[in-house]
Amino acid sequence: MAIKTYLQAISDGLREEMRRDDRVFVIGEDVGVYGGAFKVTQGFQAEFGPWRVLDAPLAETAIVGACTGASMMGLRPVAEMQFADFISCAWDHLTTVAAKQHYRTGTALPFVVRCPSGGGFSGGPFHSQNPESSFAHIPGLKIVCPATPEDAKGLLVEAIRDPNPVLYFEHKHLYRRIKGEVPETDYTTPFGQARVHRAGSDVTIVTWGAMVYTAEEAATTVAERDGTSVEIIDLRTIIPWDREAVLASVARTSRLIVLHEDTRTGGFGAEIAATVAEEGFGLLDAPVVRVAAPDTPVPFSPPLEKAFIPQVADVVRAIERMAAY
Amino acid sequence: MAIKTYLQAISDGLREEMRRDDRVFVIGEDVGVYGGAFKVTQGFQAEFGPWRVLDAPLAETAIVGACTGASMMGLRPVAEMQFADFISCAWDHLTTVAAKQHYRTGTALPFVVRCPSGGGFSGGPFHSQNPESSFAHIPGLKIVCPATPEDAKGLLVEAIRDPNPVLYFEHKHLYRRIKGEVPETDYTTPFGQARVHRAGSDVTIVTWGAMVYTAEEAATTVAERDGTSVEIIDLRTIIPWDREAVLASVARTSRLIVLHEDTRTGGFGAEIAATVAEEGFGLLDAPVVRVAAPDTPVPFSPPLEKAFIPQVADVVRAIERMAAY
Amino acid sequence: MESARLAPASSTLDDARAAGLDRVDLQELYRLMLLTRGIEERGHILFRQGKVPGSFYTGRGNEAAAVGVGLAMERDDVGFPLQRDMGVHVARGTEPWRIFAQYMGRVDGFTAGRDGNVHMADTRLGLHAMVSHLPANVPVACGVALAFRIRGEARVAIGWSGDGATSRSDWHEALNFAGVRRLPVVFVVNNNQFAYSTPNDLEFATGHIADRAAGYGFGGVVVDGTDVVAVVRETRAALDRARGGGGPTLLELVTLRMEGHAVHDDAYYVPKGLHDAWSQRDPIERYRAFLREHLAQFDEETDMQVRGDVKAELADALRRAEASALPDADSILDGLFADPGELDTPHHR
Amino acid sequence: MESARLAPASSTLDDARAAGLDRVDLQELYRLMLLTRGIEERGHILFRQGKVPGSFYTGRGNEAAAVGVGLAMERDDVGFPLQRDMGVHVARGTEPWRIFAQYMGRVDGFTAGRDGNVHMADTRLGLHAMVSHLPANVPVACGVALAFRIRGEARVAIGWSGDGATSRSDWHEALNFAGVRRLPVVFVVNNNQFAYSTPNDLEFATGHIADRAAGYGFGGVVVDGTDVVAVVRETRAALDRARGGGGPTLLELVTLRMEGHAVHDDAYYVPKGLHDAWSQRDPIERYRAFLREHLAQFDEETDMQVRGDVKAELADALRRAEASALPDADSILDGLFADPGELDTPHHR
Ligand SMILES: Cc1ncc(C[n+]2csc(CCOP(=O)(O)OP(=O)(O)O)c2C)c(N)n1
Ligand SMILES: Cc1ncc(C[n+]2csc(CCOP(=O)(O)OP(=O)(O)O)c2C)c(N)n1
Ligand SMILES: [Mg+2]
Ligand SMILES: [Mg+2]
Repeated sequence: MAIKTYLQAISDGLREEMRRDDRVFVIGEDVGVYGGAFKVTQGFQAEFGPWRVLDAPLAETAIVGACTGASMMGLRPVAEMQFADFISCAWDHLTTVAAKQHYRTGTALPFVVRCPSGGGFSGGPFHSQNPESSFAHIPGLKIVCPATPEDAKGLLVEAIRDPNPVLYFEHKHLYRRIKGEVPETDYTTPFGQARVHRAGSDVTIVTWGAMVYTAEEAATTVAERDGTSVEIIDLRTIIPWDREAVLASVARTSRLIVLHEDTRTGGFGAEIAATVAEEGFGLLDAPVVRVAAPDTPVPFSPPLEKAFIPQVADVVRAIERMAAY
Repeated sequence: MAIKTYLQAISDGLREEMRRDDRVFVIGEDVGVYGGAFKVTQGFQAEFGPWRVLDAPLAETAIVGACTGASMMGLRPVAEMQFADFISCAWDHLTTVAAKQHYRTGTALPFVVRCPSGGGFSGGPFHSQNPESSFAHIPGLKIVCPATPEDAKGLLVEAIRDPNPVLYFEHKHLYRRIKGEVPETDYTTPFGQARVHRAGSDVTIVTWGAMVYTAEEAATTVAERDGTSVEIIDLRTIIPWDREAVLASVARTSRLIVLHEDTRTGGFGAEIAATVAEEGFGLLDAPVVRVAAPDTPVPFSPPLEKAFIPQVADVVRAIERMAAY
Repeated sequence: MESARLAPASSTLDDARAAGLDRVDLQELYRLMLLTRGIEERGHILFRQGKVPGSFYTGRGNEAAAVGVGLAMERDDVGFPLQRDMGVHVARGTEPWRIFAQYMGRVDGFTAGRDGNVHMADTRLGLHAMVSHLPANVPVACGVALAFRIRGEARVAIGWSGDGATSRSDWHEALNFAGVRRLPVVFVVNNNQFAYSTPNDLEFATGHIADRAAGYGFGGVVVDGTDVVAVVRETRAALDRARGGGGPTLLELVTLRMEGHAVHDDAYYVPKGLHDAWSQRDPIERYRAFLREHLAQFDEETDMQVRGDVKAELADALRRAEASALPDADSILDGLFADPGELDTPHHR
Repeated sequence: MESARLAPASSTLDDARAAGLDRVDLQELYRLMLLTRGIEERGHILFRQGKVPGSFYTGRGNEAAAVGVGLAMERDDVGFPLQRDMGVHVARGTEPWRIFAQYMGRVDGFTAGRDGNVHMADTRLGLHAMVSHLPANVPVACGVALAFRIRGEARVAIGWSGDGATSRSDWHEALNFAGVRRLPVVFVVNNNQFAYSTPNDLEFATGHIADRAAGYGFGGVVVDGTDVVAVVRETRAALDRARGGGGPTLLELVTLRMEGHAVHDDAYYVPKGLHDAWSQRDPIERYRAFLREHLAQFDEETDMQVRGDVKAELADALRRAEASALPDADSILDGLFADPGELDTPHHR
């Protein structure tokens, strides 16, 4: 195994799948000559040519609509949104056409939309969002949020091979900051199977994406401070999500924190909390606590952005409150 | 007070507000000569002229974008979506521009989008949806879902006078089926104050829109069958929502059912259940139960649509299960 | 500024031959238009009998436009017809009994009761079901064309919209993308002069919708949509151009919507004079007169024969459809997602 | 098919007079362009000093296009400039120190740190802040124009987009709506030949973007965006037309983006020859030469004086901006919703 950045793992996964399967092609704004705003597809056009690495006009519905059509014909398109925020421009297409197609007509749509998401670098209200919760409410879409380089690659390959529309949220703040071992083999990471990022016995934190590392720091802090043992469950995929793993962990810890970077009201954390409150009622010794961003747009200025994105200290406070319950 | 249909109450509220305030105007597809697909604006163009009752091209972003611009200039636009389902075509505008405008720039946008929503008459996957939950996750939008003629009028007038973008979901299945007393006076129904539709002591049902009547039938059924006393809280507005009223009711009944017509996963019911599980943990004698549509598009054929939309029997079963806990 | 080409009318057998239509084709066009109208008329009766849930839409007046394009398509072409385009389904060989089953929400409808109305298609025939949100499938048609281009196949995709739908976002993004990439796609606009109650002059401000094609870098053609031979000719020309690498064409087929938007709408807002004028141009009557005048073999008897056959076919189809079951409530969750095994099926060609 | 009018260049004082520009205006245009470039150059320095969070965008090469339109606007007109349009803010009188405060996310920036970059406007000057999603404010500009039309005011709205942004949905819906209703709106397209790395020929397939205006029922004009006098002249003509009830105009201002898309981008994909050619047409250099040649009062000394004043103003603005505080974390929830009292404020005119 080699040590790779999260970004490199995504790029490698995509390139390898394009080599393996000539039905796979890439479409997006500036993905060709420029190699993508974050350089995930750097060098791809030289290798695969301009018709497998297409620079599209600035038109997200044209891009995702093209994925729907091309996948209907048996190709395996992978679209790139320049930032996840711009997927709002393809909301109607994704929720109206793509999500409902198989249920209505039985036609499979094997395509992936890659969405560089998340904040942490003063991207402001339009370059920092985590739109996964909005889509998670729409039946018919699969939603993937890898946290580690290994998963980033394995889940991307799985997404490309899945016969359904998959939204793949890659967190920009992990791109170059997070490195890890990535198998050289052709492997996939199955959907709907959470990963125990850290085992523990006192409190469970369920999270995904960049917040896995925030949870980890918080867990280390409380472990060192007073020996509280935190279990971190990285969901890896939001739709489907691994409720069994979550309930099993809560059965051991009796305490649950749900942590996400997206805003609180109506975020996917509500679904997890509601499910555990419903199906794990007898397991809980304390109320489920959600730690999430406040209900505002993502502010630009550093003090505000810091107040927006859940911080290690916020999670530590939640753990302490919970342990004291 | 006069007895009016829900539809008449909406139409009257709009007409009266247009008479009172010449800044109010209506824009939408077929709202002028035709009086709207459901005839809410019938006769309006004759009274107010073609520039206060505008037939727009088939272009939802042009329509809602025009509301944003005209409201910036101090007018009070009221847009009509022909069906709530088509608001997906204005998703980007509403969530990107309108919802974030005041927080970012301090510019108030006093406009309303009327959305005829809901199923029950084989409208199929594109004419039956309840999109309120999707928008409820986006900070900056207010969301209204009246259940009675009195509220339909009072909340519409309140929405028009509110200085923010308000999505007003009027349930099509209530249009002509539900009649009730409507004050003749100039009144408004405040946002964020739930209404006790039926008082009770054993189980609380929190719901809104057409499901209020489904809950009512279920409550009558169990009251007659074995004397179970159900309290029905009609939220009236989803953003803001009246958490105090819900918690107060749960404090009395110790049991909560959240009922909505929209699909279950990530629906607004999850937010309510999560909030009560968090803030009302000690109040509950049984887990919160959500009764909602299954996670599929809204099917067309009657047996499937019936299996989709929560039925009285589904609510009765939930009450019984809960009472037996 | 007007930039679209106005297609000439067809009036002689030579015109038909120029469109590549032989005698058999010419008679087949007639049968297909009759069958199209017959399906919708019977569907309407079913609706009034309470057997069709929801609402009901027809394409009366659009039979020539729809059948003409449907017939012009090659076997491996792929299309996304709309609410007025029953004739496309019929021309491609869709079985009428399954259309009735679709109307009634039965398991043998193309969506097995999941969707209604003409939100249907037999994917094996290279057609895909419409969605309500107009014109959401036009970008999809471009994606289909892109697949053909990537694989180097001599196939063409066809994306439909109404006059009203051309005001929407998706239409623009699709046409622009297709123009930039010179994709093998033909854009058909059924301009029936109204979008629900909204007339053309409140929808667009140019002379013809087809004038817009110039702004996307390809040609626009305005065709009389009641002239089936002209529709076939212009569609074939556009398909040939696309197939040969010449890029897209925008075909505007002008008709009048001869009934309300849907069954509940009496279309009082359509000026009576306009309606009367277009009644004189009923595509089927017009075509029958053409055949009677020019096609020796097509006499009164043949006409009666074709009509009788269509009638019998429809009666049979209705019987078969009514025997189809309603879907089982327990199946509601089935098929939200595709299974891996479903890929590489015929419609994934 | 090309339908847009190609605007003639300006080269003499008569041209300037025809554009309604007197000697004072002519000198003011120069100052505004210098100020515009100066703000962006200093912003870039602040960025390199680590004082500007996030990224940084400039409009180098677009100064004439932006200042020209900004100056042509009447006091009560309303505009929605974009990422290359610092000159519009400057021409309308935006205070430079608040722009620096905006860059640095300080409380005195126009968004008080809620948004960054040139996502800002002084609403009291009839300008509104851009959003990233392009060109989402073009339909909003139409709504502003609709308000003017409903109230019968002699005001015009201006909606901007880049060449790339014209590919998007919102642009089409807005232009179509404006054409149908003949709204008092002018659409400015900054065609700087690239959308990030994507060149014009991968964005649209017509000769000029302005050719599309014909399909929306109004006129399109192509203007050299480095020729500030021509920009003023054509903008005034378009504003007058809109103000007089003549409906919209599409103004395509052609430039080259002279820096990368943002600071991290070295724009290696722009052909060197192209870049060199447009370097010869730097709008400020070009205009200085024009003034030196034609405006007697504008001598070396005047030039030095203007430059000196601009420099001093910017130094002062920087000092003032740096003294502005960062926002308080506790204010994060403030102002998500408007309170009733906030209506009927000046920008609601
Ligand atoms: C995006 C969208 N908005 C609104 C509607 C509601 N609606 C259904 S058909 C129709 C009119 C369509 O007009 P046109 O495109 O001319 O097609 P026609 O029905 O005349 O064939 C409208 C407004 C819709 N289907 N889709
Ligand atoms: C809807 C949308 N998609 C993607 C982006 C990312 N993006 C930012 S600027 C840009 C290029 C814009 O090109 P153009 O419109 O020509 O403006 P320019 O930057 O050249 O002035 C892109 C793709 C965006 N801002 N909005
Ligand atoms: Mg029409
Ligand atoms: Mg550009």
